[in-house]
Amino acid sequence: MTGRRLATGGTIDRARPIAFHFDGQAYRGFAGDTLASALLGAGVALVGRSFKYHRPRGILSAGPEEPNALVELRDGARREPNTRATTVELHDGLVATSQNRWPSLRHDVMAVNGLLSPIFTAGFYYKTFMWPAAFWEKVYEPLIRRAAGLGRAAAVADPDHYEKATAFCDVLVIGAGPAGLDAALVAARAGDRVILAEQDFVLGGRLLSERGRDPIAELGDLPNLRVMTRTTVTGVYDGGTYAAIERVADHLAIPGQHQPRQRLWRLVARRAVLAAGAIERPLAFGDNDRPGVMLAGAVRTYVNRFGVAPGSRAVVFANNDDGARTVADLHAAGIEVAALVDPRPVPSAATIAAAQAANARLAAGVSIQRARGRLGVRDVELSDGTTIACDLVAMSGGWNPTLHLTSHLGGKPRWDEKIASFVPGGLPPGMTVVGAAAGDFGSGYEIAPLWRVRGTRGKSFVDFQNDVTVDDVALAAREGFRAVEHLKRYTTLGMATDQGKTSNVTGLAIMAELTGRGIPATGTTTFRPPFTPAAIGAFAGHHRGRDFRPTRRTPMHGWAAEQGAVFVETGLWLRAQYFLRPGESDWLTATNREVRAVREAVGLCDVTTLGKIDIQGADAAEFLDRVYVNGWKTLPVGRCRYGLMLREDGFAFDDGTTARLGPEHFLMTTTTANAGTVWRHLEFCRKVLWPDLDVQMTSVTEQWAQVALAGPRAPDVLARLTDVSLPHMGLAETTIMDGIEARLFRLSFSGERAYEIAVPARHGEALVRRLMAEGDAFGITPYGLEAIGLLRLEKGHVVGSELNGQTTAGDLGLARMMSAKKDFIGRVMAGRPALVDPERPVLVGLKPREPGAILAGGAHLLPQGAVATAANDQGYVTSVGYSPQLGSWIALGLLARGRERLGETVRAYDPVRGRDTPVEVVSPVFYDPEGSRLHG
Amino acid sequence: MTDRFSIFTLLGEALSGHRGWKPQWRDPAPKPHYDVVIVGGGGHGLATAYYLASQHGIGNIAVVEKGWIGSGNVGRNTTIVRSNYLLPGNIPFYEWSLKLWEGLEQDINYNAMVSQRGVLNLYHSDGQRDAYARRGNAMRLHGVDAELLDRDAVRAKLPFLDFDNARFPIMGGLLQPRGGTVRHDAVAWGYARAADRRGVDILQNCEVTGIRIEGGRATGVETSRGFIGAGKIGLACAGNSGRVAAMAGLRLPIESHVLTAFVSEGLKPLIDCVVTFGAGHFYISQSDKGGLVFGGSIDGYNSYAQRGNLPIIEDVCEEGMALMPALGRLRMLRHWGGVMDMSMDGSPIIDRTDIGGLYLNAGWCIGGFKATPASGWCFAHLIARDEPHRVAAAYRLDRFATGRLLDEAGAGADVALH
Amino acid sequence: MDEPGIAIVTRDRFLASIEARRGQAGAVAATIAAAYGIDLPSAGRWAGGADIAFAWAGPGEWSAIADRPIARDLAGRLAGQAAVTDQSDGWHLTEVSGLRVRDTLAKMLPIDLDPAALPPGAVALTRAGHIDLRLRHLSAGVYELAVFRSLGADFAGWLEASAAEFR
Amino acid sequence: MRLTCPHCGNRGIEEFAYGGDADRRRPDGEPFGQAWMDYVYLRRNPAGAHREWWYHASGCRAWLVVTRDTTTHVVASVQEVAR
Repeated sequence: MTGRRLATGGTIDRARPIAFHFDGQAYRGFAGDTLASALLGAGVALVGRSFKYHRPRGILSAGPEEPNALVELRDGARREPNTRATTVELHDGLVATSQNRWPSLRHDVMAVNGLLSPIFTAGFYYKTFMWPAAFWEKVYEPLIRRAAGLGRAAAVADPDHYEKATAFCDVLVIGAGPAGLDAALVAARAGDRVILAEQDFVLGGRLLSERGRDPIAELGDLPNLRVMTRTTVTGVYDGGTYAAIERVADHLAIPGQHQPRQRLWRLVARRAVLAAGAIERPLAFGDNDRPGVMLAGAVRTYVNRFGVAPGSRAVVFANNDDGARTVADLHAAGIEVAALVDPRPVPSAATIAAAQAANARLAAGVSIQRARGRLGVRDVELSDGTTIACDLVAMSGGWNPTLHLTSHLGGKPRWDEKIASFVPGGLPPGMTVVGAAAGDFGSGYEIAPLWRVRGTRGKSFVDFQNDVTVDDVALAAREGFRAVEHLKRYTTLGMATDQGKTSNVTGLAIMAELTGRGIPATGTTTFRPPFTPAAIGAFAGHHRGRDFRPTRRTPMHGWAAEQGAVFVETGLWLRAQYFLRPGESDWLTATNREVRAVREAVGLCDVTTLGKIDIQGADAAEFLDRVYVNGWKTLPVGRCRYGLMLREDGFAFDDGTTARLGPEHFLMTTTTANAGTVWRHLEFCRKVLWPDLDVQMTSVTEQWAQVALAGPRAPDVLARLTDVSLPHMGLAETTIMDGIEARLFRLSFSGERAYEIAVPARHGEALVRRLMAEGDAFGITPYGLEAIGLLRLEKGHVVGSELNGQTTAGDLGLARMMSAKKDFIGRVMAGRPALVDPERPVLVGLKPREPGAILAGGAHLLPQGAVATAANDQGYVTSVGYSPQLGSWIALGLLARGRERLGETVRAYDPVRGRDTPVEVVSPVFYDPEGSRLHG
Repeated sequence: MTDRFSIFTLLGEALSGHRGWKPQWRDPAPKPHYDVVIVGGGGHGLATAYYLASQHGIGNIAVVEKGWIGSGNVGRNTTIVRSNYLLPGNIPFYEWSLKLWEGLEQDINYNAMVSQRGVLNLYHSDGQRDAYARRGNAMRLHGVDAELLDRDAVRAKLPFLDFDNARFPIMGGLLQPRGGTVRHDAVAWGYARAADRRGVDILQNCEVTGIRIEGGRATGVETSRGFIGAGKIGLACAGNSGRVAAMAGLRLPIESHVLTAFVSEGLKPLIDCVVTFGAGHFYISQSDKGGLVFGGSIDGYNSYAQRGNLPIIEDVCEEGMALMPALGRLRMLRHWGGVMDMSMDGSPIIDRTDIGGLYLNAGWCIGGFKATPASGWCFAHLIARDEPHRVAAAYRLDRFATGRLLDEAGAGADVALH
Repeated sequence: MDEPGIAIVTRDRFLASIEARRGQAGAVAATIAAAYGIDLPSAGRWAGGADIAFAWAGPGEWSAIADRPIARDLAGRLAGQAAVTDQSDGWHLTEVSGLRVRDTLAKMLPIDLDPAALPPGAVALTRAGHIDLRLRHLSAGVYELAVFRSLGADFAGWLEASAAEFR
Repeated sequence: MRLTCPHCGNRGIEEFAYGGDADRRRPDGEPFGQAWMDYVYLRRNPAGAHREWWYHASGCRAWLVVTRDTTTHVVASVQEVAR
């Protein structure tokens, strides 16, 4: 084929040439071109290779339905595989590369697959590659994988950024062709808020492609009409929600500063008007995939919109009056039309007239049997035995309404015999369909269906990209894959990147013909979002990398960073894991120092992240009684109590201390991890289960910064700030540091004398700085999560690794907390037999028999001397830590009948880490079991 | 006519224009009565029929399917197979399933492309590492392969994951090398063909509209193609279990939820194993055709609509980008929904019901595909012998009353958390 | 000077949450009206001025936003009628305005920002991405955004990124 | 999917948390039995109209009873749980 640029015509700007590269070769196009039109204008016909047989392929269409002309666009980290040349807006510096070929597009060694095509039929792989069995993963599969696929992913981080945005409207018009422009204007003039979304970079749709059509309607400057070009509506979702991708900067080599590459729009529309036009169908004849065989409508687009002659001598093959239009347009552009081939025995008057006017042979009642020429069409053989030389075949098998979006919510398209097409059936609520998308092809549209040319030689392609032929459809029929979904899945028809836009209906119709069932009985076409493939990055938007999820920082974050904190993600929070002092390089050294400081002097840590819920109301105590296993009505004002919650299914849920601030006022704390879940649970309890209770709840997690002060010298440090003295589990509301409101709690999870001090969050940093200054004389040391974990471990307090949703209160040694005097969430289900089974693993302490042996969480516990099999699995290690006090690794674990086995040696079996350690079963309280330090 | 698949029959057919292939399963008219009727022509139902015929010598079997076989979740899933479970009630079952996968092609003479490319679950915290160690050790105790990888090992294997700018840094992963993927549709077709060859009637476009119960015993199914009598009836219609069980007056500990799956455009080989993101629900692998197949969590509301909504679609893409920032420029080709039987502890049910002759196979949550062979094997065993198979003994309906739950996630009776 | 594309200012205000006790919403309204001369707003609205305002915060709930400490005063007046908690330190407040303010906010918020749907005087409880957020439309084109304090820096970064192209 | 909150108006479901079958009743104070199994584990799970709880988590924090068709996702009504 010898494509070339016409001297005049089209909407391109011949004054603005644009330089680009394809396969390393420099070319020139014009502003207003697509990559496809620029390639055709530059005489490039061979653009890609097919998926399975690696057949040479050119450009079939001029729109998003393109199955053949897929390229790798851009390079380096911005490489975009499988990009349709027909929708890429030409820009300066554009670089594109052909794909799925080696070593070059013209000489592709994988084309040998074409020779093996008698074997590589639909579904062939299900029938072979089974011998020998071990060869599948080692030999066959790697070969198939390498041969398959299309373009190459960049495999490095996408350097561009993306956004998501939301917009609302009364009417969303999808498509700015004649019908869409009309609909948008009517709605906007009626005062509706209108969004007009058009995938192309200019408005007009089919108007741009047809000669002699009115210029684009003037939309004017209506403030309530928002026009969004380069915006593809990709999906319909429930409640009038539409997804659209705006290609903000894809027409630039690199997005501008602060410019996203693409933007996902969530469009919320009361009504939608689908005006997406129609997509032309190819005809299935022999070797109909040769470069130079194009859709007739696309030929007109290239001629009329882009001023490109896609060939110099054309044969037009159409079963409808598109043939006549195409002949006329080619002729008008000065392109020779050798013949108009029309399978209808009696072509329409328009057809006859067009052929005559163009001086073209009219071959009526005749079909093209086969196109010849390897890298481009050379001639065509007709069913009447003649051969016609040509370098362009313009074919039209009729048109399919672009009804994809109508079926995204399950609407079933309906077969319309008159236009031999599916038309929209059930519609999404609020959607109407207009123009060609509704099957309105104009009053003159006549078609004589032709799904396949019979008696052809060569391959008659139905799905060009996936190399599915008429013979493949026949094979599927023969083997019983007759349901339309079986046909698709067995042959891969319609499963390629074009999602069958040019092939589904034809394939279905051929199946109907072969089985004699008729098209409606064979099935219907269904489509899934997105309408055209959409960049995954756009759906992520801003939320990637470190912005994947928001980061919560406590008011003391900056101070902790100054102190050498190494932070760790705990849910959305960043918390100090440990504090590296100069000269320290590992977490264990730092943690040991921090633990020792708490045990021997005083430590300080930030506990702001614990969930804090303010609970008030006449029934506040009753409410707590119902949500905690233990009782609250007897808790005096000014005191705290440890509480345990179960889920309604009887398993342990969360724990924490709750303080009574007043007769009808409590302050609950939850674990950091469960704060949100507990909040929602309590909201359910008070608003759904027991709306009669007078209970008010407010989260005060963010209002208060909270610091724990622990260690034998903690009272000394606290005394520098306040003269309030508290009993164990006491609480006081007071002021410190010149009038800052404060809440003091005497609580301990470390077994040391300990306090928690809460101040309004803005004062949090000042509080820690003051405490550090006052504590300096006592050796105050900041400690992090590792030390917190170890300190509580030494005291046998359970945390998330024990409260893992699979344990009961009894497992954790907390059964005695469960009040028998009241109902509470989870009480009844906790009594089920398996939850009170004495064989259940229960909480124990574990200590290696050999000093220095390392323990790790997740090791399983087996009886000593027993073989390592599931039958001997008796539990596992939940938490571990190194105790500098004991000079040993210690652990908590859940062990079957563990409480009866103190002193026994069991195996901590950890094959995934290559460890197997004898450990002694001990009390879970390793340190100061009498609790003397707490009160000392 | 060509029946058995071999390289010779394939070559022979290639030389004769593939004219000799015959339908992979017949399209018979329903008989008035079968010894066993399986409701549901999905993977589990077809596998059940095949194993009833091949392992228990039952010949007179029908599989009734309201649409086309494989139209449910066996044709909609993300093709992952694995046995990396935690609980002793689950591991032996899924391991048996993996063993059946390993021998499937030879057993049913159909290449379902069982590809043991490895399943890697990433961890992002110490706690998660220990939880995976617990799981891996449990697997090893059951004789299942499991390896705990550190960050460097993961990086060597998958250098394009986000190791340098991640909100939740990757610390390592639990690898099951024998896990992998299977060509999902081919599983349904392969079992159908193999069952058909043993005389099983596969009745497509045959929708069950009622279950006839006489004297406390199920005696047959009313269908869109008339009444079909049955000695025993097995329900294997996950997604619709609640709906079908209701025909027999049963209420189940199951909610139907929608799970969205995604595929990208075809690409040259990029990811050579299955990877799951530990800071979310995202998982991804690459099909032999080149598409990246991925998904995330369920939408989280009851649905039979086989389609999800934008928030989860966005969420899945966010998680995908967080794990693998090279995904940004790759394109989502299609997303679709499947209806999941979400059971109240996240584990399945293979059990008798209170109605004589009526058996239930349900509650597969988001993980039914990998279970297909063992589910069929064990359900066939239950139906044929009226006693649970050893590896499926925990999948009893009464576990909710006794509390012998199989709650791998520790999430309780909240399906959105499994 | 031309109105900027976008202007972002951080605000420090004194806040308190008010949740009426069961059946006491009317009494709370009466107390507030008597004490501050402001009618407690109905759903989706706020009332008052720069010195003190009350924003609807859910059924039976309001937030007080003031230029002086307010919680103690409110708690005293509403004793027995409502639970009052000081939230002055719990929130990060930002005021945004400018010609492109709605284009910026459309990138973050999933609600209809058209003045017809969300006029001055409106309150919206919603979310920005993964961050819960309370919006007040203060005066034409001027919005107050409140997010939890711990998320303030993160939110500010995203807001800045969203606004960058309009700077 | 969108829900029209009686307080906040029409909002996307990303603002809401699902609470499941709203026809369940907690058998407060009753001993273990069928009523508890019904409440905790058993579900009607209809294909069609479904009454279900939703929590407006990112909005007004009201618990709502939504009637929605599980086959089409069309929402018939949204009401606040009776207080």
